[in-house]
Amino acid sequence: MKVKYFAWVRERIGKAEETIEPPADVRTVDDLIGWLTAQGEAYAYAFEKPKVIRAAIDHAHVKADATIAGAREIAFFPPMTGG
Amino acid sequence: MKVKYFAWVRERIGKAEETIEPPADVRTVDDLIGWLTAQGEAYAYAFEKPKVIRAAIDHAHVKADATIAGAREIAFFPPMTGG
Amino acid sequence: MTVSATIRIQEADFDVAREIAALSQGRTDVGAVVSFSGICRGAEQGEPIAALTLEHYPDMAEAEIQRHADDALARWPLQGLTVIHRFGRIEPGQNIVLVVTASAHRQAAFEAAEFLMDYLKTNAPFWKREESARGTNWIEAQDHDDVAAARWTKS
Amino acid sequence: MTVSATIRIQEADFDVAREIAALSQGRTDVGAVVSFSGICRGAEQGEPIAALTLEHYPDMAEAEIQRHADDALARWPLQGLTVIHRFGRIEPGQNIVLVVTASAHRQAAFEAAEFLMDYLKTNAPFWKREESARGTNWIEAQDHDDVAAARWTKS
Repeated sequence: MKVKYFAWVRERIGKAEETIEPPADVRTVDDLIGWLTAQGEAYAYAFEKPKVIRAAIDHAHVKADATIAGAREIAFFPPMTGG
Repeated sequence: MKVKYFAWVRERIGKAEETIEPPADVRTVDDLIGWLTAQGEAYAYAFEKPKVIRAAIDHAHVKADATIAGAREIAFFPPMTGG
Repeated sequence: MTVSATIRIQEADFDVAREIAALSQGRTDVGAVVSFSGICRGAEQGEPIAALTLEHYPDMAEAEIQRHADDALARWPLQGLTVIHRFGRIEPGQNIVLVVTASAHRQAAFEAAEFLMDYLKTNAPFWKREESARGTNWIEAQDHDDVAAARWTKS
Repeated sequence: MTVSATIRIQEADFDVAREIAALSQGRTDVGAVVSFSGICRGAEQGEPIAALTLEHYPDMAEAEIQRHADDALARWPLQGLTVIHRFGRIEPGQNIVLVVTASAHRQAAFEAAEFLMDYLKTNAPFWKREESARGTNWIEAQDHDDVAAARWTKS
């Protein structure tokens, strides 16, 4: 699946997007954050406060317990500051 | 004192303004409406529903029990429909 | 910095864009500009109309709008405020009234504009007469406008 | 008549007057037009800034704004709705966002504009970074914006 990062999440991880293949036991957004956190220091830094991180699956906001099954694109970002 | 009339109050009375000299026992806006009502059919028609009539003394909205002592200009009109 | 309101009561049309620009251009302290334009509709309660004619009480209209503008400036942190109300004959599609508010933040700009419009509807001494195929009629005040205006009363 | 919203996410500036005219000119069913312009201020929390840079998530921004615009059209009797959000580098005094609503009556136009601005602030995937003498910093979300957005939730 494709993962996208925005704002300081993107800056901390050092890339805007990547394709990942998490193992089958990574079922929710929360699981995915945990799995990504273990992928290296940059990820651990980006996700150091997981409660602050917002997520979207296929362009719609989702909560941390949302299932990622069937997702084509998952995005992680800080709270939005548009408008 | 000068009296001004607006909208259908003006149309019913048939004039936009006039100078009047009510007797000393005409003390409030309500008293003045009563006194004007007795000045002829046109006035009686304009003030036939006194509760609908709004009044202003010297360019400020007042209630029916406001005193008219010292007033330079009193205006009578229907509820406003600007904006 | 003291902010004063621009108030105009005029027969001529106004230019919304120019009034918005006057409150925001060339400055960097304004974060939010709200404009409200009131426009003459082509029908009143389902009946087509040819035009509205607005009668007003000039001295009092000026005083009333000034008083409410000063009230808005005291209640919200505004950086600019413009109120324009037209009188005379106005055809469908033409402008009647304009309120523009400028503030650092959006909530003050929105609330002050709504407050002023609610007061203009109920307290400013203007009266609308409509021309239609059935002749001319004075438009009646709407109870819901009084309700809208009452929500701003300090309790 | 089905009303559809005009939504644009663009780097270029917009012309408030043209967008207001697009919703009101040449028609006689619109009685109220509200515009909200969000403008880049020259200071954030007392510190002067040189510019903002807005990053966004293009596909999602389009979908999110469309969803909220459709929601506004379902909740209020609007005759027109335009939302424009810029991205990229924006200097103090320049436009960031525009919402224009048109309706027969003022309350619908005001409420729909406020609703959309509250949602854009909290839900639209845009992030502001400020440039100042101290370097660049991501602007933090404001709790009061979440409170403002929550007032529109159907209970």
